[in-house]
Amino acid sequence: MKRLVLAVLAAAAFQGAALADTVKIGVIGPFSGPFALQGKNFKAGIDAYMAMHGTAIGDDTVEIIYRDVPKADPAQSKALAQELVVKEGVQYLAGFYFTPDAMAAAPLLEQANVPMVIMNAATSAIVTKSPLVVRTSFTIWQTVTPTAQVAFEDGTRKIITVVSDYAPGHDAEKAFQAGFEKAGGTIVEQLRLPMATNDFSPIMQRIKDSGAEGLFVFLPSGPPTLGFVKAYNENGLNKAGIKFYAPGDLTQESDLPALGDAALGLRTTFHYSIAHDSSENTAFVAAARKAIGNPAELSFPSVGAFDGMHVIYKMIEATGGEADAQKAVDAVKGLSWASPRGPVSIDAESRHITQNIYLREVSKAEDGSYINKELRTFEKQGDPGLAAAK
Amino acid sequence: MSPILEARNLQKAFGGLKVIDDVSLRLEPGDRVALIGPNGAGKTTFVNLVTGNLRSDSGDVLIGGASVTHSGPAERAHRGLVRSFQVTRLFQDMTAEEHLALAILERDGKTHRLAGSYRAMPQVMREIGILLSTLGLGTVAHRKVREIAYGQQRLLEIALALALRPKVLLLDEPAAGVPQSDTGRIEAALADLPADLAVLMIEHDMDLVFRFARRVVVLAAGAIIFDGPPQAVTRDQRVREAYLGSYANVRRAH
Amino acid sequence: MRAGQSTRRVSTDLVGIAVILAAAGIGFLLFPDNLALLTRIIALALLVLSLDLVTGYCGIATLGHAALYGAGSYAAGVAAAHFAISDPLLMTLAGITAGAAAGLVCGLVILRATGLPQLVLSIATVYLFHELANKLSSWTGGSDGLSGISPSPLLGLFAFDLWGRTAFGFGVALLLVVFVLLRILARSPFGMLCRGIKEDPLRIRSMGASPYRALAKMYVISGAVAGAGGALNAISTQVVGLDSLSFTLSAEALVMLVLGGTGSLYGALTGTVLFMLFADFVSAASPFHWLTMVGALLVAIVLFAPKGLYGSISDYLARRRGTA
Amino acid sequence: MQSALSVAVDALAYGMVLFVISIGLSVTMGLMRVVNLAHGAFAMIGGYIASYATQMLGIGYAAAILLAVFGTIAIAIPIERLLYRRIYGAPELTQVLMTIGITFMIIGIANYVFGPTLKTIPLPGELRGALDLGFRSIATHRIFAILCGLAVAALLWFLIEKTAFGIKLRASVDNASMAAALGVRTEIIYAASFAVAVGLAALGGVVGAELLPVEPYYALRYMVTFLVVVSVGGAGSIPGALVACLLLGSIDTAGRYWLPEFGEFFFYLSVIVIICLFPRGLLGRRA
Repeated sequence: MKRLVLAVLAAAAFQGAALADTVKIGVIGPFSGPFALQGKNFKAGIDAYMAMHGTAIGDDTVEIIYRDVPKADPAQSKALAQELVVKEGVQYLAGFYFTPDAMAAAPLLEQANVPMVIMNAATSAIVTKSPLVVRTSFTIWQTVTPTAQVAFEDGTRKIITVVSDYAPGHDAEKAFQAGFEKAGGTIVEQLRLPMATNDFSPIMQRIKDSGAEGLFVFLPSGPPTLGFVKAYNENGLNKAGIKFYAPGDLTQESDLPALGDAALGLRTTFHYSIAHDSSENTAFVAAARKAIGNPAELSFPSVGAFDGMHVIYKMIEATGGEADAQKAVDAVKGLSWASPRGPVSIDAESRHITQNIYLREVSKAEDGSYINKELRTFEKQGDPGLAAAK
Repeated sequence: MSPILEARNLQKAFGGLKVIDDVSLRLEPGDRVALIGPNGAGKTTFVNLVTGNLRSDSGDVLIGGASVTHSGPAERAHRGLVRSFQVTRLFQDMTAEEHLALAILERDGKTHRLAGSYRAMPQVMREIGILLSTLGLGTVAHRKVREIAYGQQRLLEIALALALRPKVLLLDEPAAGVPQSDTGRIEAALADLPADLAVLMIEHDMDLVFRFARRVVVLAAGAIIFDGPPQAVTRDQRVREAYLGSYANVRRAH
Repeated sequence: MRAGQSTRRVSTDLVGIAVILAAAGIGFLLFPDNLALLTRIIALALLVLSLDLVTGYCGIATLGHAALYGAGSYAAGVAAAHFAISDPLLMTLAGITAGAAAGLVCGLVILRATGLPQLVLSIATVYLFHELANKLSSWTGGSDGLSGISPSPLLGLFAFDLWGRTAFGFGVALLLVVFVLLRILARSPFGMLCRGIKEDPLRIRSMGASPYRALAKMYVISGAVAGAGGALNAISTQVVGLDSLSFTLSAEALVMLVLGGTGSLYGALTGTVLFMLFADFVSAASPFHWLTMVGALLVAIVLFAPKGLYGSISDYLARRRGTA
Repeated sequence: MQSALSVAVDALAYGMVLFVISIGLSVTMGLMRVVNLAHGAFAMIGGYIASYATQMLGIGYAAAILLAVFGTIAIAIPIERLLYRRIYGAPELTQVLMTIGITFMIIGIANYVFGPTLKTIPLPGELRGALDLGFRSIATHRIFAILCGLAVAALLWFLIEKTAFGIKLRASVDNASMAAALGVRTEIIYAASFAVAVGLAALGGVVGAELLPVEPYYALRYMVTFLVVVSVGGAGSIPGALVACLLLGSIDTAGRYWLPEFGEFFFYLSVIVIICLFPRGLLGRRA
């Protein structure tokens, strides 16, 4: 027993010594379970960044420690965040695919003197939970608001909204409604569907019966997306001219092969398309595809992770590798750079990313693969969600 | 004397098959009745109807003059109708002592207590001690049922029934499957049953029936064909035809 | 003989308390930086103990037990976030009360059937609870989770800090209290009645007892225990998510219980600790194969240690003692 | 009126898809008395095989279905020999654990072999269109699913009620030792009916893939749905399963049409009410 305690103490001491020139970043995400693909994208984005920019910043070496929270599980997320901070001595917490997981870890930050860089979780309010939270992904409000504008400018005046009955769905519903009604359109009906909806035919019937000229939809990616898009085609809604509006979650690149031709022509708004045409993106996609292994699995969380790493690198530079969370966060307020998704910056007040939102259309690339082809750019979009919540 | 248990015109059919056809029976305090009949006569079904383990299609059951036709077995047990089971149905992981404690506590309405132990209740312990020694189970008090001999399990079954302080006791083949060496104990236990208790015993062993019963009821094909003193039963022509004839002949041949 | 037995019982209780304290102490020494994880294990251990009360002691198969845990979690969380009841003891009380109430509701429904339909009823109830929490998002925060829970210092003295020492200490104390109470319950007249019901409900009925009533009561007690675990979860995590009343958590709790062995408090505790350590280890080592490994573990348990690890080992020891 | 009719059509189509997938589970649960939570996993294996066969090997749809059914049986038989055989007659809890364990392993392996993305099974041209019913149109593959369901129900009923195999199966279930004494080789009967159940699962996995797309977590995602169908119908009863599927399909579809927000609520509440009223299922066998 005594020897055991000694061993533990020795290990702790060794860790302390190693801390001097290693900056550890703890990344929490879903690396197993039904959402493992998204976690894989986190890792691909991070690996791509480190492959392109090295692991050394000045004298310091960056080390990533991954922790797995397979599903939204705040208790586990908090436990792991605490372990990362206290035991592993990480200077930065990053990742967070689900909102509740980020919410659970946020109260730790100040006491731990650790900034948090959110690489996905998309509920507006997270950044208000601690002044040490920075987000490099997007919010639902941010990606959805331009959809409303697109719909209105198409000449669509009556819309039915269809969302999954969970917090992001509610956000999407509200954001679209706010934007669309402000433009002068009418929401004729609002449907909230249970998460576990397998058969969308009755919904399609309901949409037809509502007399709407277009539909706005937000669903979690994966099987529901596929079911919805198929039902939309099979029930003749596209033939009936009922227009389809959605944010890009619905046509994320990793789902496109399964959606196949059924998705062709669908227009969505989002902050990132893998087909974005820029030299930064070409380099990023090459590195990220190499990191993820199967190119078909690359999707939007990777770019949130990539830019998250950029922010963290800047923070480390600013603090010289010392643990000073406030200084680190202050250093990236207002930071702007050329991301693979286009020009972006960190809003100094909200600490959320300001970025372009693109209108894209699912099309076939020359090599026969399906892509989100960018049609139109809404420049420098902030997060309207925070203002709406006030 | 008023009957303590009365079954009135009980009927029960499974599918189209009438198993119990208009059976009535009265038991008075102190009765010692044996219910006999060939296999498949409906004896066990009848007992199940009386105890409420089965619901009758028609007819009534009364305990102490009050109808319990629509009550379940638990309610009937609380009113003093207690049975033993044909195939031993004891709790394999409990000790003999725990069995009796459970029965006594349930009888006294104390099984819903969340704390304490029967060991701290002198009244209960004394009663357990008396029951165990009456039935000669003192040596196995702390053994789990799965570890004790079959004959002793049958004795425990009787002790368990007595612990509920029944007014009517239904014994389903109390001596079945018990080795010859242990039947004496069981018979002694039966002989010692409280005098004012009404007992209805289903039994195949006619020696036991003749020694125990003061009245014999014969059930055949779901109906009572004889109800009278034991001495008369072997002489009854219908009984002989239905069942006992062959048995009586075999006995004489020995 | 009798006196000897009761002292032996009390001494096994003391051994149990000592074992829990020792395990907590070792955990504290070995993982001083992982206290949140240890606290989480304790909260889940309470859930698994509570499940053991109905599954192990009463023989009810349920895949919906997280409903009770989640009810406790949300009650404690809502009390703190909406009613400014931030005293951890009062929050725990809220959790226990809500857990017991949820236990009553679930019990009355689940006990209506047996076997497979019972299993399905339990699943349906946990989904209903889940949907309810999702629907009442103005109270529960829906799928974003209920945040804004900040428990005040325990007894006014110990603040809930980053290192999670207070939460851990509180959890250990809670677990000890529950453990002792459950030991008392297990050998109370009521505990004996439930053991009887598990083996032969028909027999119990002919002894005059109503299994339905007794089992419903056990469900309420079980709900109180699960609710205590849920409250601990809310207090230590300070966020309550929908996962706390999910089918998945229910299934995991069942797996933990059977891993350790049903029908014994030690089995429940062993199972929880081993499963969580296994999960922590394997998911850190290779998250990609974690599910396959858990599956293999389950199959191995069924094949080689059908009574669970604790059950099989104590059986083995008892046999050895028997032959020696 | 028209919308009611339309909902009825959707309910029928959805119910029949549920039926095709769940009926195999009803066989294992009702006749073999095994709570087989891995049923969905076998359906998923069928889906994967069909997807691989059509996408990678370029095999036609009909051949892919056959390949899926027999391929899944080939995979399942060793599992039955090694694992399931040990839990026949075991307590439910044991069966639940074993089959959840098997499900987890299959999910993990599927994830490793095929990756986490959705897989599709392209339909042949004949099934791609839609049929005009006058008041609305219905996708041809749904009509195909309905026909499959009816065919499966009829064949299974014939197999169990009218053939020598069915008699032996029912005898083995009612009294295994007696059946064995009469010369029925119960082990083979059990293995054969397990194969039938798994084959049906695979068929359902392929035919239902348009509604329940194939991905590694298929096996867990729909596990509860299948269980609910079987226990509402009454394990082991083919007409029961059919009635349950149509009833639950109607409740689900109607709920989603008129009250989508409370669809899930509605569904599970009805399940609770039905089971409380019929603890053995709508048409369950007497215990």
